[in-house]
Amino acid sequence: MLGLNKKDTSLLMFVVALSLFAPIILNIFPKDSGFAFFNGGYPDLMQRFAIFGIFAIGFNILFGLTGYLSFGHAAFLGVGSYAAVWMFKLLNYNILPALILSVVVAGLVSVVIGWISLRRSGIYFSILTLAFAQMMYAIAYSDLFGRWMGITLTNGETGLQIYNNDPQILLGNGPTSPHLFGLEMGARKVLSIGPWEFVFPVGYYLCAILLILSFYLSIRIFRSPFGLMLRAIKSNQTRMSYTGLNSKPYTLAAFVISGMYAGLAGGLLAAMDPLAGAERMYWTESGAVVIMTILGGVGTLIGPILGAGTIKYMENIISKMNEKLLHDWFSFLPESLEYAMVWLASWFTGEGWHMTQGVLFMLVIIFLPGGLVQGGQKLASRFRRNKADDTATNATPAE
Amino acid sequence: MGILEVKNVNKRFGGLQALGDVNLSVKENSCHAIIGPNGAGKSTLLNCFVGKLIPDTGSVMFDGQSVLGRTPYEINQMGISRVFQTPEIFGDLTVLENMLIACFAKRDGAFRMHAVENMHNERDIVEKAEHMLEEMGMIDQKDDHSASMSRGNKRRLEIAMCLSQDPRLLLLDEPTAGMARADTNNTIDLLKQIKDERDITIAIIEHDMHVVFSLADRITVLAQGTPLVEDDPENIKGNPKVREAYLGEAA
Amino acid sequence: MDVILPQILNGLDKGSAYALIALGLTLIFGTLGVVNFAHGALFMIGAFCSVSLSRILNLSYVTEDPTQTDFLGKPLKVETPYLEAWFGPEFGGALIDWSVPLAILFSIPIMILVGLVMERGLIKHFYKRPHADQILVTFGLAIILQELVRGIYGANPIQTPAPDMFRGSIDFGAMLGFDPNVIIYPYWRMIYFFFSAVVIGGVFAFLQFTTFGMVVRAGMADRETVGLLGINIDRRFTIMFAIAAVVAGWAGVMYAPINAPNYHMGMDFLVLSFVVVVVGGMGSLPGAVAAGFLLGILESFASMTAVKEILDGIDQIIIYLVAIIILLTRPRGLMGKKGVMED
Amino acid sequence: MTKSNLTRRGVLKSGAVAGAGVALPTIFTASSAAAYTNEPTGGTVTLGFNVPQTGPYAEEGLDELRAQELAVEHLNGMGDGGMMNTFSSKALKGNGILGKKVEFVTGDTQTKSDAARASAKSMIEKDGAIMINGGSSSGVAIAVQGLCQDAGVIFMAGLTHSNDTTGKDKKANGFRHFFNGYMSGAALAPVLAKEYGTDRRAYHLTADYTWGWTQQESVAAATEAMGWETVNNVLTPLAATDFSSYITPVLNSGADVLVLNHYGGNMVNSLTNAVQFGLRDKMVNGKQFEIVVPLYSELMAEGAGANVQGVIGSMNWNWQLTDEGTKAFVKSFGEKYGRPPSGSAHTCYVQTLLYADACERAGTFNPCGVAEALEGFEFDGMGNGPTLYRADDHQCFKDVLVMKGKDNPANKFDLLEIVEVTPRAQVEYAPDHPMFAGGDLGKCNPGA
Repeated sequence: MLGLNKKDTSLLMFVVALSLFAPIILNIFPKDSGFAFFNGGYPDLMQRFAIFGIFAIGFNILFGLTGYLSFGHAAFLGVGSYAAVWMFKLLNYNILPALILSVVVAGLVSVVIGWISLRRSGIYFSILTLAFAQMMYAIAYSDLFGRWMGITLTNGETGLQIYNNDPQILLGNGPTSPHLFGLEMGARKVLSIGPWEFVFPVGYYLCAILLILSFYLSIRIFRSPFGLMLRAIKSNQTRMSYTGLNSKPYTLAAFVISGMYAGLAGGLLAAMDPLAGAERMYWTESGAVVIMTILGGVGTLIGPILGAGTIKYMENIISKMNEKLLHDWFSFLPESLEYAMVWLASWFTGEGWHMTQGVLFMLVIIFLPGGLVQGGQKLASRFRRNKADDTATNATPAE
Repeated sequence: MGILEVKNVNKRFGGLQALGDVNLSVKENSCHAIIGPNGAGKSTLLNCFVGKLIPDTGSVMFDGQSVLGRTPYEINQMGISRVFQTPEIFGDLTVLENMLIACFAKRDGAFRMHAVENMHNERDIVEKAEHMLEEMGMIDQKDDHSASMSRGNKRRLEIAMCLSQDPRLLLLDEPTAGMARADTNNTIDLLKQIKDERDITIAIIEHDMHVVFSLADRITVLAQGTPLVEDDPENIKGNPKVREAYLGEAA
Repeated sequence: MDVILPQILNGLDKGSAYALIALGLTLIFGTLGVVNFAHGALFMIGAFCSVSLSRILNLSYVTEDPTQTDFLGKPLKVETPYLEAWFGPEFGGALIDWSVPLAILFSIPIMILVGLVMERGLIKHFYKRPHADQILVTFGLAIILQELVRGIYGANPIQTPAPDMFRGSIDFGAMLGFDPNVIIYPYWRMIYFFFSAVVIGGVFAFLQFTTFGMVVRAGMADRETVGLLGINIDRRFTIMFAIAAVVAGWAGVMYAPINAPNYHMGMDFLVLSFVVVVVGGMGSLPGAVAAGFLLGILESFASMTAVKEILDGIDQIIIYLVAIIILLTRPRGLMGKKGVMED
Repeated sequence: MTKSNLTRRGVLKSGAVAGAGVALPTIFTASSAAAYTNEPTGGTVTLGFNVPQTGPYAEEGLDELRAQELAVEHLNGMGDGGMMNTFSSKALKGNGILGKKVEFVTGDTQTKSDAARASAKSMIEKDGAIMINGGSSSGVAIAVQGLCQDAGVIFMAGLTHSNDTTGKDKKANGFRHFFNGYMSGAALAPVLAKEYGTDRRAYHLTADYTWGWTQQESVAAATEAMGWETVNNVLTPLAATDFSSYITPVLNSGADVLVLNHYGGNMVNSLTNAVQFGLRDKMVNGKQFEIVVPLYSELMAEGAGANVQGVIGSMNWNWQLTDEGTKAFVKSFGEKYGRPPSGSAHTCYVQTLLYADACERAGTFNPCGVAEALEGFEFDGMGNGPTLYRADDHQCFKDVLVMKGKDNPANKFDLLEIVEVTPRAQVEYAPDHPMFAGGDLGKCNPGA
């Protein structure tokens, strides 16, 4: 179907189902139950899942296929956000021109950075991309370009936002928050079934549709002759050039495609929340997408989505566990034990969520070099073996 | 006029004269071997043919066009394919995928943005690749991980990739180096078969005299970066200068 | 001259911190082939060795002073360090005052232990893994170490002053015939510079003139061959890792009085030190040191008003700009070896 | 934005339906009776405390969190009531807000606008928070304030000192109790003139982001009005950790005062470096060289340690004040946590009480009602003397403290002393003052 083989089609269908039913899956715990805390089905987080999923999918096209490790991809995300917010400021809140411009601008910037950085390979390439991104971060954070030109371009650390006195030449009587031809991103439907409550936000579904499209496009790229060439670059560049192939434009194309994915993600961030801040371009954010990709499973199709979801869930849910909550949870224990447990747990929750993150990175990398996807495959194969002992199952290559 | 014409090539590395006044002509549809002791400059010379090195002086013409200053992929697109001493294949990919890449490179040139095209629509390419694998007797292994094959099979795959591009000149850099005897003989048979069945020019650098004399129509002996003699295999065998410079040493 | 000279001093000083960290990073990379993102954390642990020792020496018993009250109106609790009680205020106080220099010794066993545990327990298993995996696992470790320090010491910076006699500054300008106050430089920063020069020299001498160093250098060049010679290169590399950890730790110990240590200082230095290593050239020890000083001095120059007038904000981007230019003009940095980390 | 809220009866009923296995699961509700975002329907009301728990301002965030928890305790009638007893408005009864028990959720801003907005959003969207309070930097405050405006909840800013928060970037749903750069300048200038004379040459080092710029502008203007000359203003990167190269040219420039427009880690390091270079021991132009840190906080002073000795700066509030409100707050905070509260803790505590009080007086949680109750509200007993929440820009006007680093601190909480309490009249300014121009409060947004 859709030019995909059976396995890929079912993978795509899985992602489609996951995206469409995320509001239900993520709010699986009844609203008033003790586990409701673990629900992630609120608009902002779901949108972030989808947006960072797109970001990571794009990054994986570069890193997973060609093996070129860019340490500055957040720059394209930031550039995309700035472009989108500028469209809001100049035209109106319609997200379509904003998204188009963010993809285009991110694409152009990635052509320049890619063209220069790809003159080097290995860690030299990584550091070049890092240097470019850090430079762009500094420039955005203090609005250096704006200062050189005597205008406000990024609005410094406050972040670029929309003011009532912005031109917005097409605004008219249109909505005053981001919308797609009148369909406001902030709108949502709420479904209550018994003790459950599910929120279906418009903004999320827009992100989800784009995530599905991005995912579909990435499958097509993975399976295309072009994708094969990219994998060839990762495998053996010498053979590549002696087979008559010029690896440079292939890598550059991959770099630009992944830059455009990042631009789309950045534009979506701004479309969901019309503000663009320089922190989006900081090196830790570039590192985060590397981590998402590796955590999920580098070079696999679905890994980046899983990785992005895991990281964003931890960042948004675990960081909200405060000591009061922990005391509530452990209140069934005798007091001394309760305090001991709370003390122990507080290292990993609330302000200690970074610790949990660090531990997770280490565990996954040490025990599951193929990322969460490999973990899933291991589980699945064990399950299958248990089911039918006589059929020996080979470990499927990570895909 | 040969298909590959090397004229007055000199190359120095610092104080070392790696190549001195090399003149060489490889005739079309022949198998030309370049032999010589270690350090004679064989690999340096080969690297000058494929764009990896640029000689200090002299010219290297392929089919009337200079190859100097061109990149390896441009030279490959001109019709020169190279087989390496240690097989260079795409180890992360399957055997079939290795072949597909070579076939695409032949058809689409050095770069083509076929990013969303479907492999299913590339029936011709796949058939061509599979056909070549069949010819090489590797069709059963087409879905194998190429890095996990034996050295002989890796060599076979590498040659298959080169042949699938229908090169006019095939450069072989010690194709049997480091191989077991059986693998060596298989490779010789394979090369013989290729030579007999195809309109192809082969230039081979080799250490192993058994291989050289099984294949070559013409032999150039390099010593200290300079051609000592160029002649037919029978005459080379009997040439005392060669014996002194090379064979005697090897014996 | 009176404008340039102080900035050269500043640059040397900044450069010595960069160089020390980059030196350790390169040692680990060059010997073990491991990209260690936890190296900044080693620097941070070193700085907290200073903090810890000063805390240990300051361990106090509490007495209540009824004549004074605290902020709640209760009798003020007065803390007297045990050291002052045992050895008298003078000697005890001096010991406390000298806690940073003493921490150089204190940090050796700690850093060696940390280094050994890290190498044997974790890094050893990552020699053959892709660099991206090494980066991620050591980054995870760095986060854990950093969070542990935050849990113990809090997020606020902790002042760890140098001994009394090294506080204050020297008036270089007056010595060189300039007007007074034109070129002043703090004692401790000069000590830091000389300290790092000695450490760097020591590491080079060690690698150059000892058998151990020769084996390690040979191992850096060609690990397999040295292994074939029947030399247990792994054990030597473990020791090398511990040495690199001590070098990073010392950089941190001595840095504590310059800027109050905080738990994220390792991350602050991490990216910069990687840029330094790469600009110097992967695997090249002299390159790392040279790049450290070069970038330190350039950074100082860029922060001069005269330079900032030419391009506003140049001091924020200079390091990265220079890194890009160097990497584009010299493919493997200043002194990098061919083929190292290029794929 | 719409959101349905089911009555308990409705929940039970549909639960019963689902339990009975009758296939009628879809109850889509496009809009509901809710008049505003997160209207509390049960017996509780949820406040969102959004503070930096990780990153450079983590300690400050944790102190804010302590104060916020304390405020919730007092609102719910537990503890000794703290400032509720001294507060001039007596609307709060200690029975929660409008009879509803106060609950709270927390989030980590990481001192990043993005993360702060994400955690604020999760509190609003997931936990039903009706008000967001806290924060430790202006960039974050402005970002979250904008978000609260769009979402239709009240934002009670924590520590934010940039003029822009209630100037260029003011919002109808946002309220700032903390003072700002202009007020710092206005309060400091007379004291500086008195202590150091009117014939001084100042060299500014300024953190290169909006807060730094506005504070530098304010302080330079105020000191210049006193007769000082501004020799130079050098912008320093936020990421800078070592300020030596910015400090070396200072002595050579003919300046005799160094003004450090830095905050947090930047301030700790720049002050430490300045003292290291012996600036304060020097005589320039025949005068003792001095350092000024316009914005002080206790935690920064603790970080800078002995380096703050003799350095003048300003604060919003300090625990050493002797009014009844301060004493009550310090007592209940000190007894619970064993340390005196910081200035940012005070602001967060007061903001929480002010919000609760405004709800009580308005008789509703509707942001528009609450905003109306806060606008033009005059109160006392919260530690800053008689205070006005100005309607024009939602900025509090109150006395400002000028502080100085103590020479012989008795303990680590006792690093600063109060030099002067600058009366409110002296730090007031017109709403259209050029440093605050360009903003538009807009209309209050109740969401829904």
